[in-house]
Amino acid sequence: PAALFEFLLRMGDTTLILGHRLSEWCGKAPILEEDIALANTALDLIGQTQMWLGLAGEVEGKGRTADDLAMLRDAWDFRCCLLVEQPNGDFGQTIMRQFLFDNWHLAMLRKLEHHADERIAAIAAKAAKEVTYHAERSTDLVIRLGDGTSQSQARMQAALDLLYPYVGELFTLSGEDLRPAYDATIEAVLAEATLTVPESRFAHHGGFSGARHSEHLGHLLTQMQWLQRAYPGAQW
Amino acid sequence: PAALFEFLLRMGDTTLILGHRLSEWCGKAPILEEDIALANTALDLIGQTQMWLGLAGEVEGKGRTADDLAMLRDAWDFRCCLLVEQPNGDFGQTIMRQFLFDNWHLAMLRKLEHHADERIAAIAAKAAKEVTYHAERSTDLVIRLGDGTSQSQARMQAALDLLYPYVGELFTLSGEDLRPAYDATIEAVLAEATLTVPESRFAHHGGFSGARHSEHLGHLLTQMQWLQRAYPGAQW
Amino acid sequence: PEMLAAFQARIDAGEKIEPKDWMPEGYRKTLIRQIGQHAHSEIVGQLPEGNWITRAPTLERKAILLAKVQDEAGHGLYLYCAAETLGISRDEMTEMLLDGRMKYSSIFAYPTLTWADMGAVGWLVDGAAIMNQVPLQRTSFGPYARAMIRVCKEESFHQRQGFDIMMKMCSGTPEQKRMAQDALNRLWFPSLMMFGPSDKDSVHSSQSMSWKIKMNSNDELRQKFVDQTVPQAEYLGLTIPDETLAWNEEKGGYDFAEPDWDEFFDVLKGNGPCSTDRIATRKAAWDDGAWVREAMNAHAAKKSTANVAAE
Amino acid sequence: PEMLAAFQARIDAGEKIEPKDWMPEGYRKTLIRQIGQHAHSEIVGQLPEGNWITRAPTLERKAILLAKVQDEAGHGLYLYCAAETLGISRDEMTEMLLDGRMKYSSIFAYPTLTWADMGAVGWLVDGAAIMNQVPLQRTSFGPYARAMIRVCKEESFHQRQGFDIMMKMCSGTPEQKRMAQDALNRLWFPSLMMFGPSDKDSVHSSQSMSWKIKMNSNDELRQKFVDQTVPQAEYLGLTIPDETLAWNEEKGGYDFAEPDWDEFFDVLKGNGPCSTDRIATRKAAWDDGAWVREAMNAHAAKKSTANVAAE
Repeated sequence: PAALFEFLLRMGDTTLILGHRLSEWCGKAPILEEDIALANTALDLIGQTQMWLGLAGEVEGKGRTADDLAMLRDAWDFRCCLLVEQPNGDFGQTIMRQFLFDNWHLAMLRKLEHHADERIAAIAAKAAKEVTYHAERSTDLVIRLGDGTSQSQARMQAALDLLYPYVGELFTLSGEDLRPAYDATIEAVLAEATLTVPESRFAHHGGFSGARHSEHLGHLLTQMQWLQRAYPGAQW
Repeated sequence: PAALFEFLLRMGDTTLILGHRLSEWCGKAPILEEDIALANTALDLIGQTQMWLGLAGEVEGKGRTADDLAMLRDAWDFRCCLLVEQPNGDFGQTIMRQFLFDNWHLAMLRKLEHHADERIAAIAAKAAKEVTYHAERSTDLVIRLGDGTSQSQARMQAALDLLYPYVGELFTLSGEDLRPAYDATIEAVLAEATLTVPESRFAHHGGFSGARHSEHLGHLLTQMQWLQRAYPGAQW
Repeated sequence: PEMLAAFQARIDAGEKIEPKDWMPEGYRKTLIRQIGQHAHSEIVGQLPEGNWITRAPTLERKAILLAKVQDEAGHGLYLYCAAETLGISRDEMTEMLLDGRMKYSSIFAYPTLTWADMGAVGWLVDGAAIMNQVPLQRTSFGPYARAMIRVCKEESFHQRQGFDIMMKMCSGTPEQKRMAQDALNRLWFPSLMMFGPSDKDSVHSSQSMSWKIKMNSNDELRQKFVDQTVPQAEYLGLTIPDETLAWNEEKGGYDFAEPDWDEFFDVLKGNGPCSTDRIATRKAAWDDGAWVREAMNAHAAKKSTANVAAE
Repeated sequence: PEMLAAFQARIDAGEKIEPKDWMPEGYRKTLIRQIGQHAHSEIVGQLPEGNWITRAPTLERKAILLAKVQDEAGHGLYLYCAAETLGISRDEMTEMLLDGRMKYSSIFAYPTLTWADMGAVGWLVDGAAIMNQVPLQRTSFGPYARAMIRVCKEESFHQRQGFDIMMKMCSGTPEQKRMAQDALNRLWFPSLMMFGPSDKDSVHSSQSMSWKIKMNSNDELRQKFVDQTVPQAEYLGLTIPDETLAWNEEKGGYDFAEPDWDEFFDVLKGNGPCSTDRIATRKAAWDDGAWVREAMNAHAAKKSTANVAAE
């Protein structure tokens, strides 16, 4: 159960932090339709967080709710991957992060749909439907922005170079067996987007294990947890 | 004593928040010497905060320390003026905020040196020495950046236009009698800096009274108060 | 003049005017101004609530707030589309917002300072908005009326959510209750301002009313809002920050203090507490996003060229 | 070769080399690299601590941290000045840092994740730095030696402040103690890396030692650091994250595990956990500040023209 609890935190913290990051865009996207789409993705991810962390609290058996887990742990107890902690940057960076994540996320959920634990399989099945749409959308945007203007191409390549070192960590959770299909998928898309996959497979680690998060996570938590920290025990 | 407490909060919260804002620059100033100077000013302001809020806690008589007041009040209980809550913006905006503030601050402290309450007079006398230097420095920089390149002139004028509506509030604390000398001083400097004082005297209010702070203050507090909120009662 | 009379007759008969129908220039212009301003209000209105999304106290509250802000963006979209049928593009309207030629509702120039503001905005601001918008479902311009029908359905949901937050706060800790009262204190008069200036100072009114672009007078709606809201405040155990507030048996409504109209006109001039920040935020979003819009256009052009070549 | 011999003789005699003295190109180059890297480390080193200035738990701690970071900027200044006497400008060195031609200490590519890191950085990182720097007060190049004297005085003060934070944490709540242990776990091996690779893998070493630019071998200093730090950790009640750590009576020092040198070389290649962020932050500061530097130059030029005209 400790290992299961950790696993559920890894899933739930990852959707939580990415959902939070996307929600930072509110009212600031380049196009109104994108504002709506980003909010929609954030909403899905927050919903998935409620399921993952809800189950985590259940499995832990200490009476902690999803909200307790989200709002009352310090950074080092979080188990999100480093990729989702990375700041939004420009719109291209946000979309590239989403693209790299969505394609892994979808593969991971499809694998989890067959999990022996029915509760996990059920959450995965529900989430996979939403994430199918996320992946379609981020794929489409990566192609349009990569194969757009020379400026947009340069921005998307910079985003890819910046974020690619955070991809390797994802497969420490899902298993390396998902990697070849992932690579094939994203390489095809990136080629269509006229972008070049970095040669180095160097990967940062420390998010899923909690051993070494980025400095960004702590700053994010100061906002996210503010009210619960400032008014302990209040009902909202 | 309630009025005295409020007064001391106005002074101490103002130096606290401005000191905090300046500390956000750490390691990011355009020139190494400016990094040092900004840190130095921040340090002076934090020191003054310890004195003002320390005395506020004493006057209140409920056993609250300067740290309690700084770290455990929510935004609405703060009494800093709106000017110091404004974000740093670019270096020019930070310097313009400092210039507009320092010149009022110095005049205010010189008035307080003659205050009937010896404790206030003593703090003011000590602070005035430091602030004399702050005002000299920000005045010098406003002139050099205003009367620099056309780009720097435009940036400084934009900063002045943005921040000038927060000047009026300062004199609700110090008394309008300080305004003519202040106007004469800053107008001379701004003229030398080839900058134009906005025509409108419109002034925002709500900081010193606490009735309506800016949205920026709450965000600043999420960072500033984080550790004390997350680990209540711990000694650091 | 004959066309004008025929046009007025159609309106008087309760017919809807559609984009391709003939209409007087003044009707078109007034509608563009009004619908555009309404659309901008939805968009700028995302910001004061967006300010608390990252600080929402629970996952549930964060989700509800996200959904609400998303709805507002959707309303903006419907309304821009309605305005576009009158021959102005969304981009043009955006430029006009950013350079000050078009306005947005004065309420969104006020800051949201505590979580209780998320309740108060839903309760008071959406409440006032609904009061304004429900009659507009019967407005004479078809696309606008149909947009309002969709908007109103969602707005009343938002208002209930806002009231629900207020209830939680008012039945919570003393700090929460104080937060709720503080929110009401700050937002009461700005909410009353949402109905526009007093009838005696209101320009544009009579022509708009005969065109059925405006369905009720400002003071009429304001009175209705006060009469609806005061009992709700009592139910919450909150005090309306107006010492003169009193039930007037004779008129069957409350007497209440006028907002500070000088403040209102200051806000309209761009001197609201957050006016500069709101426009700066939207301008930054627009400017920073220029490369995205350009890239999408460039990509679409490449694809259509490729398609033509392939044919 | 005669000049070279005479130069070496001066060094062997303990004389200081001054900027105007003749010196071999290799001596100059090595010094520029070393002093520049040291200066850059002070500047980049502001960032991991700056990361917590806005979250310092008390006013006193905030003031101490601000003063410390300010000192580091000051050290950067002394060191850039020392390097400038060798014929390279501060701006050139800055450009070289930003485009990767010059390095900074690997330790600053690691993140600071809790307040305890402010203690651990002072205790371990400043501790290791002093261990490196104290001997450099006797280095052969005059300006460098004099800069190191000033730097060392302040660094030992910083180390005490860091240890003081650790003491507070270790005698605090269980969470605080856990925080302190976590900081030690993360920063122990990166601190050992600060002395550079194992002697057998260290390039540049022997020539630098005969020139008295480098005074001790990497492994020598590392051993000294471990021997000093282990009892301090015991005093704090913390566990060094090295199961192999053991007192070796024979050598009169501790046996300890080597850091992961692959990780070290990754960091040098720019793959440290924060490498990209650190350089991006410094580059943004530099680029965003260009207009300020230009304006100051333009203003100075105007003034000097005006002065000439007035003469």
